Amino acid sequence: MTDTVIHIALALIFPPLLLGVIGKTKAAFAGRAGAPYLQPYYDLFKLIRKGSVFSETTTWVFRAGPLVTLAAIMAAILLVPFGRHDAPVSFSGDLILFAYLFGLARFFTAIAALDTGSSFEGMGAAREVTFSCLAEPTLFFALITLARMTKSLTLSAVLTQLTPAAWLGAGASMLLLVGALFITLLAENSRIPFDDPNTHLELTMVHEVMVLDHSGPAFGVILYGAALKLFILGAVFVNVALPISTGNALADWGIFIIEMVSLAVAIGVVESVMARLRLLRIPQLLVGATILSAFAMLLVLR
Amino acid sequence: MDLTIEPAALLLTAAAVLALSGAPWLVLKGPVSGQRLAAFCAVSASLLGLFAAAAVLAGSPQTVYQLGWTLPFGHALFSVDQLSGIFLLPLFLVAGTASVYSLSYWSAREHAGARKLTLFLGLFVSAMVVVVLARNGAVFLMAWEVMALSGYFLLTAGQKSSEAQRAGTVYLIATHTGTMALLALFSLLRVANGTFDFPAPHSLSPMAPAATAIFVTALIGFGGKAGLMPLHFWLPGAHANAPSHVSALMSGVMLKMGVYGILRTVMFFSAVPAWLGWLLLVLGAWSAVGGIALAAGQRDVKRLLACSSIENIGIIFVGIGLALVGMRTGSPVLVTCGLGGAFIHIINHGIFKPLLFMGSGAIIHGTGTREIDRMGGLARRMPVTSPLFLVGSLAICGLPPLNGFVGELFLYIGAFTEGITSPLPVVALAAPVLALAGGLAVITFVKLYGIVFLGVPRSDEASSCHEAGPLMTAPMALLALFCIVFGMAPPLLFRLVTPAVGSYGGVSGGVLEHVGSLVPLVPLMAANLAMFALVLAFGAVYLRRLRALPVASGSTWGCGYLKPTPRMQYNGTSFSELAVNLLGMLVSPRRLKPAMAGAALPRDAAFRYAVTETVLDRMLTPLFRVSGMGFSFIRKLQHGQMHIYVLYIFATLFVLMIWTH
Amino acid sequence: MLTALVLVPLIGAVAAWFIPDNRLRPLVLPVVAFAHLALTAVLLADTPPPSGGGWFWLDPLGKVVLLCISMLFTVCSVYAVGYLRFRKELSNRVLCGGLLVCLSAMGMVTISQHLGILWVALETTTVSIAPLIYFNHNARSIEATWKYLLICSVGIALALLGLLFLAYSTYIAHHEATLYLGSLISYARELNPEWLHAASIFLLVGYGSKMGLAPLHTWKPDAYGEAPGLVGAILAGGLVSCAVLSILRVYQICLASGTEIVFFKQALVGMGLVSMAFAAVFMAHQSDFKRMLAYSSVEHVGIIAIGLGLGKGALFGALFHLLNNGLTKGGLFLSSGNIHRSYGKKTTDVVRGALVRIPWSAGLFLAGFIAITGSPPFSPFISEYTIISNAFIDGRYLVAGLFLFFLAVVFIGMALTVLPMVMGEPPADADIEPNGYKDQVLTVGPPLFMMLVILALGVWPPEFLTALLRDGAAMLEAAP
Amino acid sequence: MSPLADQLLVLVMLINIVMLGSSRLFFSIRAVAVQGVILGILPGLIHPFSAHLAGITISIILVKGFVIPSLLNDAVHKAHIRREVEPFIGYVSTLLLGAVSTALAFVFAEKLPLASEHQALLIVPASIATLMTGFLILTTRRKAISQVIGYLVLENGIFVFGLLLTEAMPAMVEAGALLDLLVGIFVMGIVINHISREFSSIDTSRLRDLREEE
Repeated sequence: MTDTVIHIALALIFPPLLLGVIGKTKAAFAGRAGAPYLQPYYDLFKLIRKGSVFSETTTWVFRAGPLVTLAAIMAAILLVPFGRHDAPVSFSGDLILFAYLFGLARFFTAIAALDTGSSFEGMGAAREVTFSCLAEPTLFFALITLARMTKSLTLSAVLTQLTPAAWLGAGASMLLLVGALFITLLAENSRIPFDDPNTHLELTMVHEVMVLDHSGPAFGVILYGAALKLFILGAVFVNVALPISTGNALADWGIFIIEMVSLAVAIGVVESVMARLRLLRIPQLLVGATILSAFAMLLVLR
Repeated sequence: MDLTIEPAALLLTAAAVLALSGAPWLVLKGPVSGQRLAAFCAVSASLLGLFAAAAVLAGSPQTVYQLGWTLPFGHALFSVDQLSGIFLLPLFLVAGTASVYSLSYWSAREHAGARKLTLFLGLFVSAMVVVVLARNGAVFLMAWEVMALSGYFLLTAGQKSSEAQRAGTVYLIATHTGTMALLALFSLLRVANGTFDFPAPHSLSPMAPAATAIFVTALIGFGGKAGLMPLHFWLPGAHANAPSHVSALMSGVMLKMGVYGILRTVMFFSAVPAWLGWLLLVLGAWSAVGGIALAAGQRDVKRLLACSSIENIGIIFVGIGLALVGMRTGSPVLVTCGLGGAFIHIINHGIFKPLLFMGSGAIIHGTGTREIDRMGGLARRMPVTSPLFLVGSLAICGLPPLNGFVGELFLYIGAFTEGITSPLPVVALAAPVLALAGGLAVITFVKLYGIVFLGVPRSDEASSCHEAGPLMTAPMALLALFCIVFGMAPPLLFRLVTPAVGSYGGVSGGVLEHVGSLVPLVPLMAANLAMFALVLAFGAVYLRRLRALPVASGSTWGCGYLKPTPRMQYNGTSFSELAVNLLGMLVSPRRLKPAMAGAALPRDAAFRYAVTETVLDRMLTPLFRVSGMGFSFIRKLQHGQMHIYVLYIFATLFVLMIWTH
Repeated sequence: MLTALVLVPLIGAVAAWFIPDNRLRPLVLPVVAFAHLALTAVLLADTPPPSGGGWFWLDPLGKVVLLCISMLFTVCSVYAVGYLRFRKELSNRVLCGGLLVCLSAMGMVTISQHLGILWVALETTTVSIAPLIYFNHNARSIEATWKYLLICSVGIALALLGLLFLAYSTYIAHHEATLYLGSLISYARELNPEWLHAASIFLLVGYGSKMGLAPLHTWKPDAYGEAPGLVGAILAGGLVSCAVLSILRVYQICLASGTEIVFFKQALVGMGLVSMAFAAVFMAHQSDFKRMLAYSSVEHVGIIAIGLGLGKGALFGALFHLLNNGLTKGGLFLSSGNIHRSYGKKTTDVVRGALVRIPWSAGLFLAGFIAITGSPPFSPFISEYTIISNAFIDGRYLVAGLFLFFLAVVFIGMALTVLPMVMGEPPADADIEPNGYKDQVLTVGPPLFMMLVILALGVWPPEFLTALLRDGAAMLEAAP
Repeated sequence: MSPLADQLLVLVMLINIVMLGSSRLFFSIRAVAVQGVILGILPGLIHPFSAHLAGITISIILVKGFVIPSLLNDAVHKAHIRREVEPFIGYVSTLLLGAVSTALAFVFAEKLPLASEHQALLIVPASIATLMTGFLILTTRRKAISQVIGYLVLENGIFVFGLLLTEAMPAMVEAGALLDLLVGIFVMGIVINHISREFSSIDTSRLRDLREEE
């Protein structure tokens, strides 16, 4: 019970902080003071209280988009285990539902973007759906591999039953898997090298350009949803990458939070040291990730 | 309900009523009355049929009916089992809705050919009913051919455009060539069985010499009808050019007849060879990815939907392939998941694809064009059709909380369990393939819905379009309702197919229970409801915020550009261009470059971007051309010189003499 | 009774010859035809005993052919009345006379049990049809007539030589030489094999050229293409059936001989397949729809030959197909005649969208196309499928495979010609020189009736017919 | 009796050769007529006398010797044409072919299983040779008339064979055969007239409109 409460509370409150951490890290690299850690929260509260501007071309789809997206992501939250604690909701086959919930979210973000009739947002939507379509097989290869490792069909089991032993046992395939997952993580959350969240040239954007026209609370919802998504996928990643578990529940929560923060730092580092890829290179990288995960699967099967 | 009802009898009655539904109009003078009457007959027959089919699935007795006939092909046997029931459900659902839809979409006032169309529509549907009921090769063939031919007339009746005619010809040739394979198939079955009557289930041995030939001919004949790659070449043209409610029937039901045929053929055998399962799996996967890739690149609403039918057929065959492999390797779970997924998807695709085709019909009816890139902003002008179409699009992408997801879920679970348990789970590779297809489906249908309904109109047709009448929207609404209900309450679907899976796959109740526990149907229902509640809650909150806060409205942010025009929007072609290029090897896209004609100032030129239908454009058409040349060489024999003709006679004499000495 | 079958049409012919009025003369045709039909019905009901010293008798094989001929001719005669109204410019004396003489000769073929008489009757049909092909009196028709006449005469001459061989083989066997079918069958085992073999070859080639088996079919497209639709119908339905009957007689003898039949069947299957192949090749890209029908006729005699060659169960199919082919071809030729009338051309570059211009005829033509390509629910499907399935049962997979393959190719070729003709956009009326043709009861009714019969036979063949066909098949099944 | 019959048969074969060599139509027609007359006489020499036989002899002589030739003559007159110019195959080669085929006929006839009483006679070789000649004429000549003549020679060959069993064929069959032949030739004559009217020639190599294009 307590775990559930912690789980949900953590999932709802913690995510924006990751963005703050990433920002700080990048600032540090740039030798700037940077915005405070809690800046994302300020932004959100600001947006919630701001008025909205709607383009005449838009319909109810534009307004519904962010909400459905958020709902889908929140549903996903309930399925993912944090730390070594089972997810509040967990049933056989939930990992497929998990994957498809993001599909739903994507669908609505994309049509909301198209609703504005702006060429840029259409462009963004096209890129978003195409790239994540390429990321899809990677995710499933990874899921099968993990499922086979843990002999289970529930996300909780798959992600919590991994132990450091897995690293000793099937180190190579774990390595490939983690690599593939990290790439997917960056791609899905449109971070550098796939997309630059705070560039100002719309032509180069992917995710950001889709939400150009959203404003006020709706925009807040979108930012919040993006943070949640980063958090969830991050959680999946760290559960696979660092399957460390002390028997103690609270300690595990602590470890988890530390892991997440360090992940955020890692992302920040990557964003500071790497440049954004050329648009045409992105598919190649994604396909590469797919191949990695496929190899991982083969190694496990062997 | 009365437990002593005879479903077969009811179904035969329904078939008869449907067959005759169009007839009265041939004599009735009035432009409307006949069509109304036909629709009424169709709807009542459909209700009857649905009732009967439900009774069958509920496990009511399977009596065998024998009609007396004088043909030398054994006995005219009819019966219905749960396998038939699975196919009858969507059949009658679509038949009823389509006939109502046609009242307004193809009304006698606007279309001269309406009489013919109505007549053949009735024949078409009832022929399909008979196909499913037939238990004798000859009866099956006759019904099959009637179905194929009336399909051709539905496709071409009252359509003068050469494109439609070409599509019709390709369709007719394809289906008739397939029928040749079926003639062989049923002859072989007779050789194996001794009579034209269908063999008893699992009575034939796969080791029999003819068995392989039987499977191959079945694959050619039925696979071609189902639109399984690479025999799909007739499909896009046919579905795109038929009247929309006909496309709905063709895609939603007729394709499934091919699936039915293969399932039925397999059922005759005590076991299936390993290669068949694998082959179906591979072909299914190929069709799934290839079909949706083809769809992604289309510029014509109905062509796009047609190609996505190939994808869905592919998904169904992946399920069947899984099941057959499962039967071979003796893993009942795989069998159940495969069959369950296939059956559920058969029903689902029979609901949302007709919904989409009828939607496209409404669009065409409203705008008068089929080109995606000429549309836009229809959501404002078609407030009813637009959400219904959205439901269909979500369902066909297999996204929760709609019914499309349920079938795919079964397939995933099957692949995953295999991936966990079996020593060498090649089958598990189906999962990533399905995932890829799903991703492409999202691209395709975001494009379709987004470009057609959202944004600003790209042409006068689009801006001057009008909403369809209630007679068209009501059937769509019904289908959409089914999508939502089945999506929200997945256990319902599983309950529908369970008996069929059990009887067909020979799976014990225990295994069914087990799979029921493996596949998260109840949790899914919960999750769907939860999500629904969340959306409602957010909606409420958001609306309150909006009321509380100032809301302005302006033009779309053009990134500093102040005079955006509709033509500056991303259009369908540009939306899918990125993906289509990535899938170049599947669809070999062609750039039709603008010709820079003219003097110093080139005149305005058009840039087109089209995908190739490889089989038809790159293989068959050239083949025909070459064979035509070869023939014309032989035709010189008929040169008109009579003395040489006399020489032929003596040559023949001579040859016959030589032949025997 | 039997003699009436021959005499009635002859009397009609004489009458037609002496009726001066061009408008009244055609009426003789239906009168005689219906009398003939009635006579046929009676003869089928209760068959009179052999007459003329056993030379004339109506056995089941004869009955099948007679039925086909009589029905076909009746329908054509009604059509002729309507058709000749549009051809007032030409005298139809020769046409009517020729048709009736031909009818009487065909009747003779069906009842004669003496191969000599059979030969004479067959030659008579050949000669009597020749002037009819020339009905249109233009260069093309004269050419067609000439080719038809000479090639068929050569063929029939070879057949005569074959008959002489046959007679000589009996002579060698120290019986008095005879051509009486009954005694030939009873002596068959003692006949000298070499001469019998030679005879069977010559008869096959001779009658085969009349029947139109490839490569002896060369006259067919020309004659069918240039003759009026109605004559084409008689040629394709009637004369072909008579030729097939003659072949069947030879078949009986070979069967009785026990040894010869093996070769004869092989030869039939071989030539049948060759015919189908020829037809398939020549139907592709065929721009002249009457010639296309001619090749389709080649295809179908091929099918019949294959059916006969396969023997056993396929025989039923072959005999049934004889009937179906006759009737369906009748419907096709009559409706194609209407289309030809209405457009004044018979090439597909002009003939397009007929369904708009003359809905009934075009619809019938389309239905005929569907029927002749062996699609249910029309009766050709029944016969063809019987043949195919029996080919499989006998393990003749290669034959069956080729058969199906050729069927498919033929369908493709025919579809590519017929569908644009019937469907699609009609040409502007400016492209067609005006002519008075309109669909009317007398020109559309007959083919319509024909198609209805085909449909009925395909769904519910009457008991007596199937019984008749079975008896016929039994005669070809095993040596007595 | 048989020696005379044999000499006549040799004569028949000579006529074949002559016909292959001649280009003048009238000459060929007369030759055919002579051949017909001989065919009429032959049965009388081979078989014992009978009414039936007499009937046949007379009718054959009438039809083949007089009626048909006169028909052909009329046709030739109407068509204003005297000789067969440039046949598809030259006269010399046709002659050679004719000689070869005659020789072959003798060889072939040796092989055939004949009834003992027929072994000696030349009937079979003669008939085969005549048959071949008719065929050669049919396939090498251009003019319609020549083709009819070829057809006649063919028929003659068959009749020669018929000599083996004249009593086998009942009178009415023979009569019917003759009648058909007569009518056939008659119709052909008419057709030839029409041809010469339509094409202002009876050169059948002009009859090439009816064929498959390309």
